[in-house]
Amino acid sequence: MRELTYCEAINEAIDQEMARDESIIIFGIGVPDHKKIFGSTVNLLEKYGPSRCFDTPLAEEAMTGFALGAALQGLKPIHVHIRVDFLLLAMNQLVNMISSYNYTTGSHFKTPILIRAIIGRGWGQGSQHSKSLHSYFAHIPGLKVILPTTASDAKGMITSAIRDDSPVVCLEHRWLYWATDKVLEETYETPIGIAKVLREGSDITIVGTSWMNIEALRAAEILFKHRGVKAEVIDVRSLYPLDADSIARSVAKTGFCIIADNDWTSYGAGGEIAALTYEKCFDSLKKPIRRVGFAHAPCPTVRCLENEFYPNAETIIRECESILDLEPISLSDELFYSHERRFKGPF
Amino acid sequence: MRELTYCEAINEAIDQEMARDESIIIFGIGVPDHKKIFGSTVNLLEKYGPSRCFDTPLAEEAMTGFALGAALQGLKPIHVHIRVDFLLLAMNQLVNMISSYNYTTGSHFKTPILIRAIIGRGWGQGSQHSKSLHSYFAHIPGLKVILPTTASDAKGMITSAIRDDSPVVCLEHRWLYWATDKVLEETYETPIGIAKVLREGSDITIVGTSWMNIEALRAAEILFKHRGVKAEVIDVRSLYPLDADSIARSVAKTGFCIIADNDWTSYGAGGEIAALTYEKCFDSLKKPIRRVGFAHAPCPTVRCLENEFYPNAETIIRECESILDLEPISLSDELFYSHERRFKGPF
Amino acid sequence: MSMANTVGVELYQRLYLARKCEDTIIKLYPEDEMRSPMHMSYGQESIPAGVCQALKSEDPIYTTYRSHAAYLAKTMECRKFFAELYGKTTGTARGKSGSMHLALPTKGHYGATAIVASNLPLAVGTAYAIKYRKQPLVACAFFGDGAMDEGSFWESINIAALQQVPVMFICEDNGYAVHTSKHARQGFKDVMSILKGFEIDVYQLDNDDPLRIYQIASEASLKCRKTFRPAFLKISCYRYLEHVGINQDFGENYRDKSKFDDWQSRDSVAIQRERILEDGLSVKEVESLERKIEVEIEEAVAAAKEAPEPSNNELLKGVLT
Amino acid sequence: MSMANTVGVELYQRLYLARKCEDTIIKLYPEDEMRSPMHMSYGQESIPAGVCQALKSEDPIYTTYRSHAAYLAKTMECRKFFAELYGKTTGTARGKSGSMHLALPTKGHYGATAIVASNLPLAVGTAYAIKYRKQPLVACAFFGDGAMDEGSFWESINIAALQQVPVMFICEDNGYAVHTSKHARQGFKDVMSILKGFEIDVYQLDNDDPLRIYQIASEASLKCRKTFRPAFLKISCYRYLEHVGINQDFGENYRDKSKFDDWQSRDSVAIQRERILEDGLSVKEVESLERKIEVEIEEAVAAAKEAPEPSNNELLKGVLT
Ligand SMILES: Cc1ncc(C[n+]2csc(CCOP(=O)(O)OP(=O)(O)O)c2C)c(N)n1
Ligand SMILES: Cc1ncc(C[n+]2csc(CCOP(=O)(O)OP(=O)(O)O)c2C)c(N)n1
Ligand SMILES: [Mg+2]
Ligand SMILES: [Mg+2]
Repeated sequence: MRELTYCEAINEAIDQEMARDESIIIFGIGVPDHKKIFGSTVNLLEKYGPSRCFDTPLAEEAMTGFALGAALQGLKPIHVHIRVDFLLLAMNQLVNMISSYNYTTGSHFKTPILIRAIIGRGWGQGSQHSKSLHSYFAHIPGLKVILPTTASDAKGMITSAIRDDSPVVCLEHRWLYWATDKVLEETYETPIGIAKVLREGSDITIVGTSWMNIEALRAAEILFKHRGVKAEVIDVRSLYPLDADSIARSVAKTGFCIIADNDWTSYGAGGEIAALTYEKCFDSLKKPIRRVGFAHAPCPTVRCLENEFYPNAETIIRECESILDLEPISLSDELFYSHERRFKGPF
Repeated sequence: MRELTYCEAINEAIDQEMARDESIIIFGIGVPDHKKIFGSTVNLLEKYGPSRCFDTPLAEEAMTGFALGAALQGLKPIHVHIRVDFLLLAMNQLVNMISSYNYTTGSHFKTPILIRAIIGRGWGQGSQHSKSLHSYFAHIPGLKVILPTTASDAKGMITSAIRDDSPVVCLEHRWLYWATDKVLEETYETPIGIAKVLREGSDITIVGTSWMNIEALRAAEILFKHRGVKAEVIDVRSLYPLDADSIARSVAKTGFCIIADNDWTSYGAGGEIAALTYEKCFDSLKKPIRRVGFAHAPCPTVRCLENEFYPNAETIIRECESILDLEPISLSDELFYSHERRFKGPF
Repeated sequence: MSMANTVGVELYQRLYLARKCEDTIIKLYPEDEMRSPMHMSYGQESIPAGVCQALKSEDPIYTTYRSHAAYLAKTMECRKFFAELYGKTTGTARGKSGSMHLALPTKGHYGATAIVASNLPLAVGTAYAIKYRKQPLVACAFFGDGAMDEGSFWESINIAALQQVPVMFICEDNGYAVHTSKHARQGFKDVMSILKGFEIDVYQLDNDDPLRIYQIASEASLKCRKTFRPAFLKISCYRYLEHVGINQDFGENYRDKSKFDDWQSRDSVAIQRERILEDGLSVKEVESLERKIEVEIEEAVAAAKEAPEPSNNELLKGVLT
Repeated sequence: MSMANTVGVELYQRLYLARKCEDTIIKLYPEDEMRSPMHMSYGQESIPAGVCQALKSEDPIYTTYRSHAAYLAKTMECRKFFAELYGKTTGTARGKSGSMHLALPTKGHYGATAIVASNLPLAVGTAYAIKYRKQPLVACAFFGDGAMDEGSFWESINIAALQQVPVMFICEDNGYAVHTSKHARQGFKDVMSILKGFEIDVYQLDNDDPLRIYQIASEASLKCRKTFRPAFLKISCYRYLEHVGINQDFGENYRDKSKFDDWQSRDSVAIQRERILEDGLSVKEVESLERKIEVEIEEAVAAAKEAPEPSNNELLKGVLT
């Protein structure tokens, strides 16, 4: 099977859907320009023309309401934000309007809206270009929230999201854009709401969101190499609906759990996942769950502080060691991912 | 000691602080009009004049940035929102700007901003006038978040918040406005970040936020009367900083815990409190923590569905019975709070 | 009846339906069975009546929480309306919307919104879809003068003007946002001179004569359908009652009762009644169509009171589409 | 030197400092030690230079992520500047701000912001405080043409106009938001005709002659201080380099190289150099003040490279005030 990058997979999903369904439109600041949202919107303007693929004024709030209004008249809008931070300008439309519009007006409508936003770590981007915010979206009844990690999931889940009659927020980590994976050529749906075991194991469960799955996989590799520890890595993939059962099944087996969330820990998604997992695995958990996430600070810009701010495979390894009472592995010979040393897949 | 309502206590705190410190200004839509934000801003215009107490255009985003700009020039702004839902229009200023402004620009400034927002249940208000959103604010490094429940806390915590050099979001439940409590006449600070035991008990811990404390107290009363169960009710009062230790101390004693949060449960503040409590009380918890909160739906308007949507003392009682393996109490003779049957205190 | 005559009569029917429905609300509200905050249209009926008279039934409209007159004028039905106010399964949203989120898409009513200025961008998006799908429609957003304070208002005007889509913005300018006069909120003297700078057509009317409103809206919608150039109508009006609730509030000093007297002396419902009488309808004919509306309302209220409340499992239905 | 002369020279110093600092960034960026996204002011220096020349040092300004020229023109210092770009403890924010959040309140620089249009309301709030505290200051917000798309822009203008506070809005109109021309974003032909409708004074300049900018900003700030009436300045300019980064990007076809050639032929730094020579400074004098600035920059860079990085415990410092 061919390999595609995550970015190519996103583009292919959108392209195939737009070819299939004329009611799909895609827009956002920079969507049709030559940079093409890091490449994820290439060819769309060329193939589908400016009435289906267009740029917008800088007006996040109104363009989000625009998406809702277009959906109510039968279109399927895809609204793209090159950074999720800009969605903070559109929270009113997203939370007060889109999430509940159909419910409060009597379920006469469909609201097939896909909001794509890029998250994560750039390169000294600082506090206004580095948020994740997935817990914000997941908290609101009426919204679905997905965070695909692999290219094949990106294609399948975005296809599902476009076809979904509910609004879906899709968060795409910038550092995943280069990651490759085997991706089917034909169109397919990956159901939203099912977690995925990225690596099987029996000793400890690491639950990851988005980029943190990559760090978790690297941690699992090193843990196995040095200590023979078999970590199971589970990608939640979708925060709402959340597949808490799959996580619980794993934790029931391993007895230990680390949640590695690509966000601030405090009042983040990890709290929900932890609470549900404790509930479902009350008797099988041998130690308290550990949560790994961003430091409780705005994201600073200088590299040395950025490295302190972001957790990585090492952070996860140290938590595993601590929870499993292992001697610390010497990591000086191990390589970790960085902006310069990218994860490129394949999975 | 005199009794004041919650509303009067808020007003007194602000009034005394404004008398003391000329750099305090208060503004917001309707702040100086004759309704006076449900009475909480009475006399301020009259005493301090229109340059310190003023109405604003409907422009939540810009007026929030305005507050930051005024703070950077030495004022201490209090910005009032008659419903927290309107703050969704100001999330960019709050999250991208206010929370991190001082940190990212090098800690040269102070940002003593108080944002007051009223939450909660009106009377058939529906989905756009009934949110809580405290988990949103608590998630962001740089913001403090308080939810006073009693009138004496309202006065003391708002006084502390006004004097605090960090931005503070204060959420005031509409149904608490009539509740009375003994309140000191002189000015005083109630430290932010310390939970408060509202009722002592040894059998089960009920952790409440805002209005849910009132429901918890009523539940505790009934549980004791019918089953002799001694429930300890802990008011978190402040979500950030969170006094997880006090909660843990109680749970270590009782072995059982219910978290009653005035919000949607899923990805809400209860998840964080639960996760921390599990961590700290891993060995003493005898059963999984139960979380009580809003149903996972937008808030409907008709009373019968509203009653389904909101948890109350009965919900808490049923959870307690279930967790403690008690026979269900017949509640047909018990009275519960409603819009018509208000809780009026005293505490 | 002549064409002009038909229009006049229909206009009056819309006005009378709205006025009488609200009279009924005022009468029955104290029973405490309609448990929904009511932002009354009372006194402002002629804007939605005149505009909806100019629209086709399928033209989508978006309104605010001050929803009654626009709902009634657009749909010309009041059974689902009262059922919703009573929170019954036969209501527009089976009790989930109350007064503030009324909608009836089959009649082109796409919903009411309680966050000020939040419906303007929806109308723009709908207009985009209309143009894209080559439908012969125009989308319409009703909002108060308060909406002009919000950034979303300006973003929406700009986007509509940029895209040249068939949308009509209808500003119901009653001069107040809750109790705050526009002079305490607006950093300009004349918004029309500002709006003229956008690539839209602007229309203004300083009274609320329903026929004039109908005429302006007809002209505007005709042009808007044809050219896709957005239209902006600012029409003055006066709210007779308090911001929310069924009472007058002239004791509160934030506005002058004399202004009310002035507006009431040229009450639009009364004016339109006069006009159709002048147009040749007999008093009997007018009374008969009034009676018909009153009967409809009585029946709607009776049916609403009888209808079942939603069952508890309705709560979680429709959260996802 | 005459007064006019002093102004001309100072103006040139601001321009030259900005230009040379960015030349230095261009030279050293490939070393990969300044790890911060750079939105270069290159070509647009004259707006901040001219405006800051007209301001007092204590007048608070707010800028965007395209921060360099405004920072340098306002503070006339580059040691903390380079230290921040290098992420060192001696920087304006000890490595926490990078290029996009520069601030130096002691010189009236209140911060740069990376969310478009988010700094306008801050300037209005600061102006309110200035008026309230009876300070002889004027607050100033710099922003691009892209900011005019945002609702926050209009809310801010309206609030400032309503409150009549001493604020100056400076629009650096380079015609593009990233790669999107204003014609693809604006639903109007002439924003000035729109803005005139607000209770503010508007000024426009269709070139970026630094002296003209200084003159306009002087007039505007004088009036603004005296009357509290807000001022809006829209000044045309041209970004020489790509939106972010140190390279040109004329190969990308979203803008015409000929326009660049045109602007560069009347480059504001060069023009101002000519002007002070005409004003009577000798080539030697000019070169000597240029050399002085170059040395400052060299020393600043050397010092920045030498300075220590923040220690890890810096991360959690200052999260709460
Ligand atoms: C964004 C927002 N801010 C504040 C409110 C509170 N509020 C409800 S109605 C209203 C006044 C709106 O005035 P206007 O738009 O003129 O409409 P009118 O009530 O006069 O018909 C306000 C401020 C709100 N609903 N939404
Ligand atoms: C609210 C917001 N939306 C989108 C962006 C992404 N973005 C960064 S700079 C920019 C263009 C801004 O253009 P302009 O205001 O004209 O400033 P210029 O870069 O031309 O100086 C955009 C869209 C942002 N930073 N903030
Ligand atoms: Mg009004
Ligand atoms: Mg620009």
